Amino acid sequence: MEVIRQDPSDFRARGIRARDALRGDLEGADLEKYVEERVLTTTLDKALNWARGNAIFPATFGLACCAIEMMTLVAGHVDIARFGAEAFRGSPRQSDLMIISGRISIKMAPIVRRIYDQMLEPKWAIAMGACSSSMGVFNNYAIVPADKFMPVDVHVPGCPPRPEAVMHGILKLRQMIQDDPAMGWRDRYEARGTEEVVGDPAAFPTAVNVLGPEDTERA
Amino acid sequence: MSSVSEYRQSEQAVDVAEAGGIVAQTLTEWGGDEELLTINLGPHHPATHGVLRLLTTLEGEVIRDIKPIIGYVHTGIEKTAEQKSYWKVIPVIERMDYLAYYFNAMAYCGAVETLLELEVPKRAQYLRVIHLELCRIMSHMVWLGTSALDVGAMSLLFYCFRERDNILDLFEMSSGQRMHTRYIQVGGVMEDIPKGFEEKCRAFCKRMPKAADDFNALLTRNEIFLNRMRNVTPLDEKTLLELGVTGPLLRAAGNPWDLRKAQPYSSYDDFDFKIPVGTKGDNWDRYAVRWAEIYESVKIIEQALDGLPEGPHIADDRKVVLPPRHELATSMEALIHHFKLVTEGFRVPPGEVYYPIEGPRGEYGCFVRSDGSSKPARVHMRDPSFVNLQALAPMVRDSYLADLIATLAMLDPILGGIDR
Amino acid sequence: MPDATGLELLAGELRDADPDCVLDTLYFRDKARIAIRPDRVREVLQFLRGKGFTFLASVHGLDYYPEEPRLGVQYELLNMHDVDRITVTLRVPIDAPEVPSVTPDWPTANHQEREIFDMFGVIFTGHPDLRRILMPEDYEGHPQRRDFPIGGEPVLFTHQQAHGVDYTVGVDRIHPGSRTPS
Amino acid sequence: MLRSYLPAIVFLVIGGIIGLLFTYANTLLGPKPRKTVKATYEPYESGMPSEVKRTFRFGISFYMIAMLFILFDIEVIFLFPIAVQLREFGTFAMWEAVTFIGLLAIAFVYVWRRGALSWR
Repeated sequence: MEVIRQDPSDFRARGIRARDALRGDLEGADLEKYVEERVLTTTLDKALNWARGNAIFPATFGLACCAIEMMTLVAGHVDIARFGAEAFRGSPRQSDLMIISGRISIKMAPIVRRIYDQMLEPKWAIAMGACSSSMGVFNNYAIVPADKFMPVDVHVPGCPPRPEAVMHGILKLRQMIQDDPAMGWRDRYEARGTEEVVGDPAAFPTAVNVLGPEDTERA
Repeated sequence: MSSVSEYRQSEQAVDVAEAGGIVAQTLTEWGGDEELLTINLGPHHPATHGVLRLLTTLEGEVIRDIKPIIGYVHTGIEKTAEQKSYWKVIPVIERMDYLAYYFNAMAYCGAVETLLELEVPKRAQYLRVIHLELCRIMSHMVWLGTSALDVGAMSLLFYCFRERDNILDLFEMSSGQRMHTRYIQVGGVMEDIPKGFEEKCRAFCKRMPKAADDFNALLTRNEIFLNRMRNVTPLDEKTLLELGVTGPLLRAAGNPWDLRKAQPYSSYDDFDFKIPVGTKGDNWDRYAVRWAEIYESVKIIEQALDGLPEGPHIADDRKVVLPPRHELATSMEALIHHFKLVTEGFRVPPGEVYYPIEGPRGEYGCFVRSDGSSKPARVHMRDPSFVNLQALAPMVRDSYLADLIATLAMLDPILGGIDR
Repeated sequence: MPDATGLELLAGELRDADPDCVLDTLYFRDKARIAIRPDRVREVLQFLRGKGFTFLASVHGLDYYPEEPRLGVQYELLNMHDVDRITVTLRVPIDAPEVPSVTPDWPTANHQEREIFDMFGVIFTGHPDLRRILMPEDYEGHPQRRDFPIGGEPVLFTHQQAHGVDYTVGVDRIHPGSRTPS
Repeated sequence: MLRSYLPAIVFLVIGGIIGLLFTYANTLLGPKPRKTVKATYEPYESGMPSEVKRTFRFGISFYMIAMLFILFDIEVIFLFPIAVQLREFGTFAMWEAVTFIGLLAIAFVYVWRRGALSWR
């Protein structure tokens, strides 16, 4: 899928070769080179990721102030319809990107995790704003950063981030999807339990162990 | 008889007790042939305007009982505010009701200024009024856009958010940030408005009424919108007053209570504007009251711009207000004041104050208790959505599920303010 | 606002109706405030309703941490007819935090009393549905009491940590600056 | 004799293949989920654990509304062939369609008058 930039110096020559090819009197190495430049060769995976990257369906997941800025993403000034991401789906079954826009309280954390689990593969997560990325302004008993209980692919800073910043986050995610989908927060799903905890984990009484052992079993 | 499990039984204790016509209804009374379904219009729902969980008991399409369960975006803001010095509390307080951030800051600063007995200069009061009314229009724009979306008129979202972006450009011009601008400071406003602000603001005031006419033309003669709004879930004024409802919901029922007129603050009595009041208190009146308020706010902004007095944009009591930057280079006292304010913050005489103002959703009352130190001992924001949400149950009992969605849109709850 | 004399008249009438219910009256920043005994709150509010204060704007809780009795509840009353506001306050100790609920007379206090119970632990007797409203149902402790730690994560300076320098502000250890002098 | 049915059979085969292709496209092309969680298979009830039992019986009114919708919706499908070939059939087909719609209109008025359309 790589785009090969050609230098315009031999523009005239390429025009003549194209005319010969049309007339059918181009053979041998020239014909070989001519065809090779024209045909896009790609792998099935790359083609799929190209399609996935350009048609991301975000799930409407507005928690707090960032949700208002997420709505402006869809409105006129900054329009992510240009990148195919404006179809905000209501249910997690039909969406493949969760933009966690707002602060996640300890009462909401299990629900965010359950909805992320109910989304179908392939799925990604953007932590929009400082509160979901890192507890933001409120470092207190009631807030849980998204990284504590689910794998997040792109963190968009800001409180609330400008709509252009979230659009840049979505474009960065599209680039990640097309280049190397496996790349992501510690190989995507094996992420739980690998948060960097300095010293013994028991030192953080507020670490929310959202999923008890009985909730998960290997596929 | 009903398929309500033990988990749901524990959730459904009797709700509001028998008082003034609100009959306490328990589930077992409805015999009915149909099975009762208890379902969550839960925290993650496109029509709940935030993370509000409505435990609704449905008999077919008719709602028999509804129980709002909140707390899903509880951020412990009031506890965080007790850990910060007075002037650092403003960014935290502004993130409570995230569509009326100027009003949160205004209520808090009003309370602290009352405690300090600090007099705000006239120009600062006018600038505050301009930004408060712009914020009210912006809040009504988001309400109108999302409510029309809930009822099905999708195009309105794009028009309303276009107007909202114009307002946010003005906010960005005067304070540098689109939302949570921290423009209102204890003692006045952060900075004076830049050169081009007045022209852009007047241009906006000229364009806004025409835009509001278009929005109304889109909706008032629309058969679907009329059927969804007219005579739908009315609630009389007596019940609303008992439930402590204020703001457009109360004015829609006919009670013209508006703190800008009743208890004028920040020189609101210099402007003449009218208070739109409804008659029946149904969904249509709630829409019409908020829609008419947009014109009144534009009128206030224009009068405030015309009568903008000269003078300082912030009080000059150096014990409370940071000295201007250029003075730091020259005078030593300014440097000492600056250092003292930035490190420890200003001390407030001990006492308790409740300072109510009129926001887009009702009465925002900020209660501040100070114990003489540089950190507030208790900050509580009486949020109108928190109290107005109690009126949802009497409104939508025995009405259709579709009317619940329209009523919730007209109630305009902001969950950040409810859960604080 | 009922001015100072108006407040005293009101308090006087209250004392005639019920001798020992009014503990103290205060006129601060031209705002009237009456401190009452906790178990008389329903009668006082009904009396003030008769006087024209028909709108209960707000009910909020307080924690006067160093002073006793610790937990306070305040009722903001509003007289819409002649634009008057008055505050009724009461104080309860932490070991006997019972306050009669005013929800039967004023339905607006329903959620607000539940929030005070959730945040401060004041038990409102006679409340139709006293459960936690903001915190999860099974949460222990009342977060907004002043001796409840603010929680949250200590700041992780991983680099400094590795070199034995601890900049971490002990979040559960009360930061010296935040102790409020009584 | 079989030859005359050949196009129909080919049409059915291709339709079947495309149908199956779409149903299993996701398992063929989509990434394999390495780890599944119990919540993935639970019904989605806006984020909460769902309590609605499989045995829940919906009210009669839903069934009534569904039947009425199907009744008056099939009417449109019958009009498609007429609409496509109206020029060849001439006015006879047009009158036939009008009577067809008229009959159903009578049924519609009856149902409306009886109040089956309004939700009980």
